[in-house]
Amino acid sequence: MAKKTFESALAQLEDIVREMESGELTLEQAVKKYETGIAQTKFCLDILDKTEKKITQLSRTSTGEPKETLFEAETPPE
Amino acid sequence: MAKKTFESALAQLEDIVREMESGELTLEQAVKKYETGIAQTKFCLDILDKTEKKITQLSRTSTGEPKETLFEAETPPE
Amino acid sequence: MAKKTFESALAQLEDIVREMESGELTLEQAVKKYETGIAQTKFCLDILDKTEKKITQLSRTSTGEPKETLFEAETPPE
Amino acid sequence: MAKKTFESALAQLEDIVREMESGELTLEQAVKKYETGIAQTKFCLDILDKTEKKITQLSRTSTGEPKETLFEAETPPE
Amino acid sequence: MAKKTFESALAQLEDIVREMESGELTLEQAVKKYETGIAQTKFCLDILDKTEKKITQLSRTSTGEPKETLFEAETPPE
Amino acid sequence: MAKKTFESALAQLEDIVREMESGELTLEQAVKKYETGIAQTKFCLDILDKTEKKITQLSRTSTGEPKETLFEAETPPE
Amino acid sequence: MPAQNKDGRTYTVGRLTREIKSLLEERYPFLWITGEVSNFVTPASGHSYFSLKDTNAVISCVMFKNQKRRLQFRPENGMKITGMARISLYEPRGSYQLIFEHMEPAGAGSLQQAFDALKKKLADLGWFDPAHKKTLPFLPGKVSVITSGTGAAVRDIIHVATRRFPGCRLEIVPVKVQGETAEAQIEAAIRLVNRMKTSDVIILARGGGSIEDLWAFNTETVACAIYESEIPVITGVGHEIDFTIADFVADLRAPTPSAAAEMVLPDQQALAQQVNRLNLALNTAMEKRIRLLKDRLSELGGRLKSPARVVDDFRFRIEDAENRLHAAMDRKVSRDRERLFWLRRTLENSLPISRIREKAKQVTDLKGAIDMAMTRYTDTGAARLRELSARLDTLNPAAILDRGYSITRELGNGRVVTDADTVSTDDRVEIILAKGRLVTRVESPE
Repeated sequence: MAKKTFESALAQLEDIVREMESGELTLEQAVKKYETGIAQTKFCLDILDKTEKKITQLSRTSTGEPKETLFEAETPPE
Repeated sequence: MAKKTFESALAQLEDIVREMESGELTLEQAVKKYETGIAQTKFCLDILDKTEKKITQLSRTSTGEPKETLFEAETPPE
Repeated sequence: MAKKTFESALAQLEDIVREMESGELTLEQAVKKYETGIAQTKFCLDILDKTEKKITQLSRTSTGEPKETLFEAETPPE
Repeated sequence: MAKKTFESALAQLEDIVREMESGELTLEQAVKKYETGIAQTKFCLDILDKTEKKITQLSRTSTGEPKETLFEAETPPE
Repeated sequence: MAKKTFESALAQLEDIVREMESGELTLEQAVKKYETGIAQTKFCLDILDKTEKKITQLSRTSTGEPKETLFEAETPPE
Repeated sequence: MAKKTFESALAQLEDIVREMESGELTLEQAVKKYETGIAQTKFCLDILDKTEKKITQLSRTSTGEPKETLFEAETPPE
Repeated sequence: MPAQNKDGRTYTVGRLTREIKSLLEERYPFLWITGEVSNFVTPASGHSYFSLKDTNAVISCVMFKNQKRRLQFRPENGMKITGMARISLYEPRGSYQLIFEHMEPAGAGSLQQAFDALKKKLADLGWFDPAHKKTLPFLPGKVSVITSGTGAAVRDIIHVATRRFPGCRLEIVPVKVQGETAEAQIEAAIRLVNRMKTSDVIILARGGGSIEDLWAFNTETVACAIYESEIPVITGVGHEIDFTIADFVADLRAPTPSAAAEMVLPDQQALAQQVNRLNLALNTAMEKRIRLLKDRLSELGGRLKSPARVVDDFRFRIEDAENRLHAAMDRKVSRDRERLFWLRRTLENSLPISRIREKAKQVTDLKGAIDMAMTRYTDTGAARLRELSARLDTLNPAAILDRGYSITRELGNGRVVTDADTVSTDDRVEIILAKGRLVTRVESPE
C-alpha cells in the first residue's frame, strides 16, 4: 500500500474484526491482529477527530502564481 | 517444536490432563506429566496475563484515555 | 529388570506378601522374603516421600505462594 | 543334609518326638534321641530368636524409628 | 554280649532274681549271684542317675534357665 | 571232695549227728565225731558270718552310701 | 338499427370527448417529438400557440408562458424543433393539442447539434468509458471545489460538506461558470489543482441554467481537462435533469452541487460510529478470546489433578502390604515357635524323670528281691546249722562227766587215755571234768 488511506485502514480493520470473530487465529496471531486493529482504529479516529474546519481559496496572482488565501463567503445566506 | 506457542502449550496441557485422567500412568510418569502440566499452565497464564496487559494498554492508547473497564465491563465505574 | 521402578517394587512387595500369607514358605525363605519386602517398602516409601515433596513444591511454584493445604484440602484454614 | 535349616531341624525334632512316643526305644536310645531333640530345639529356638531380632531391627529401619509395639500391637502404649 | 546296656543289665538282674528265688542255689552260688545282682543294680541305678541328671541339665539348657518345674508343671510356684 | 563248701560241711555235720545218735560209737569215736561236728559247725558259722558281712557290704556299696532307707522310701526323712 | 355501443348506451358528445381525453392523456403523459413550427402566435396572454407539422401530419401545440421563460431560443415559423410535451384534449372545441414543457432547436448548427456531435466524438474516443473512471477517494483529505465564488452552489457545497464532515478541508477555486471566459477558467482551475497535487478530489459545480448558460461545461476544453485530470472529478452541474459533456467525462456525476458534496464527503459521525463499532467488536472479540482461553485454561487447571491422591493411595497400599508383611512374618515366627514349644513339651514329656524313677524303683525292687532271696539262703543255712548244732550238743560225750565221769586225754595229741599203760610217769594229761578240766602229771601208772 503506497499510502495508507482511511478507507484501506477501515477495510483492514473490518477484515481483522471478521478474522478475529471467526476464532480461527492463534492467540499470538490474534494479538498481532488486535495490535494492528488498534492501530487502524487509532489511525481512523485520528483522521475523524480532526475537527479543524478550514476552507481556503486557491487563485492566481497577477503573475500567474498560485495563491492560497482564506476563503470568505461573501455574504452568508442566513 | 520450533517454537512453543500458547496453542501448543494448551494442547499439550489438554493431552496431559486426558492422559492423567485415564489413570494409566505410572507414578513417575504421572509426576512428570503433572510437572509439565503445571509448567504449561504457568506458561499459558503468563501469556494470557501479558496479553491482557498489552490489550489494556493498547485499548488505552487507541482512544487516548484510560479505559480501565475494558475487562471489567460488568463493574460500573460509579 | 533394567530399572527398578516404583511399580515393579510395589508389585514385588505385594507378591511377597501374598507368598508369605500363603504360609507355604520355610522360615528361611520367609525371612529372606521379609527382608526383601522391607527393602521394597523402604524403596517405595522413599520414592513416595520424594514424590510428595516434589508435588508440594510444584503446586507451590504453580501458584507462586505456599499451598500447604494441598494434601489437607478437607481441613478448612479457619 | 547339605545345610541344617530350621525346617529340617524341626522335622527331625518331630521324628524324634514320634519315635519317643512310640515307646519302642531302649533307654539309651531314648536318651540319645532326647539329647538330639533338645539340641534341635535349642537350634530352632536360636534361629527364632535371631529371626525375631532381625525382624524387629528391620521393621525399625523401614520406618526410621523404633517400632516396639510390633509384636504387642494389641497393647496400647499407656 | 558286645556292650552292656541298661536293658541287658536289667534282664540279667531279673534272671538272677528268678534263680535266687528258685532256692536251688548253694549259698556260695547265691552269694555270687547276689554279688552279680548287686553289681547290675548298681550299674542300672548309675545309668538312671546319670540319665536323670542329664535330662534335668538338658531341659535346663534348652531354655537357658533352670526349669525346676519342668515335671511339676501342675504345681504353681506360688 | 575238692573243696569244702558250706553245704558239704553241713552235710558232714548231719552225718556226724546221725552216727552219734545211732550210739554205736565208742567214746573216743564219739568224742572225735563230736569234735569234728563242732569244727564243722564252726566252719559253717564262719561262712554264714562272712556271707552276712559281705551282703551288708554289697548292699551298702550298691548305692555308694549307706542307704538304710532304700526299702523304706515311703518314710519321709523327717 | 339504433347506434348503440355494446352496453346499449348512446354516448353523449361530452362523454365521448371526456373518455377520449382521458385515453389520450393517460397514454401520452410525456413524449419527445420533433417537427416544424408553423402558425406561431403569441397573444397578449404570453402563451404561444403554434402548429407542428411534418410531411404527413399537423398537430396543434401550445407552450405556456412559464415554460417559455426557460427557452434558450425563440421559436419561429419554419424552425425544426425537438421538445418534450404532453398531449391534452380541449373539450370545448373537441380538439387535442400538445402542451410543450421544453423545446430546443433541432438540426445542424444548433447548440444541441454541437452537443450531440461532441458527445459522439468523445464517446467514440472512449472518454466516457467506465474504464477511465477513477474511483473517488473514500475520505478525501482535501477537496477542491471549482465553481463560482459566489452564488448558491458554493454555499450549498460548503454547507453540506461541513455538515457531513466537519473536519473536511475545502479549497474553493473560484471560476466564472458562464460567459466567454468560463471555459478557459474552468480548464485552468482543473489543471492548477492537478499541478498543486494537494487535493484528493475535485468538485466541478454550477447551479442550473439554460443550455447556453451551461455552455462552458459542454466544451471539449473542459472535457479534456477533466479527462486528463489525475485527481478524480465529480460534477454537480445544474439541476438533476441537466446533463453536460462534463458530466459524461467526469469520474462521477452528481445531479446537484449539494449532491456532489454529499457524494464526495462521507458522514463523519457515521464513520466515527463505524470505527468505534469495529473497535468495540475488535475489543470484544479479543476479550472473548481471552476469556475463552482463560476459561479453558482454568478448566484444564482444575482437571489437572495433583498426583497427591495417587501418592496417598499408594501409601495406603504400601502400608497395608507392610502391615500384612509384618503380620505374616510375626505369624510365621509365632507359629513356628508354638510348634517348637509344643514339640519340646512333648519331647520332655516323652522321657519323664518319673519313667526313670519307675525304672529305678523296678531296679530297687529287684534288688529287694535278691536281698530277700539272699537273706532266705543265709537264714535257711543258719537255721539248719542251729538245729544240727543243737542236736550235736545233746550228743556231746562230755555229758557223762556231769554224772562224775571224767575224760583223760594226753596233752598234746589229745588221745583219750583209756589204758593206764599208755601213759608214763610224769606225762602230762588233761582231765576233762563236768565243769572245767584239770591238767595233771602222772605220778605213776597203775
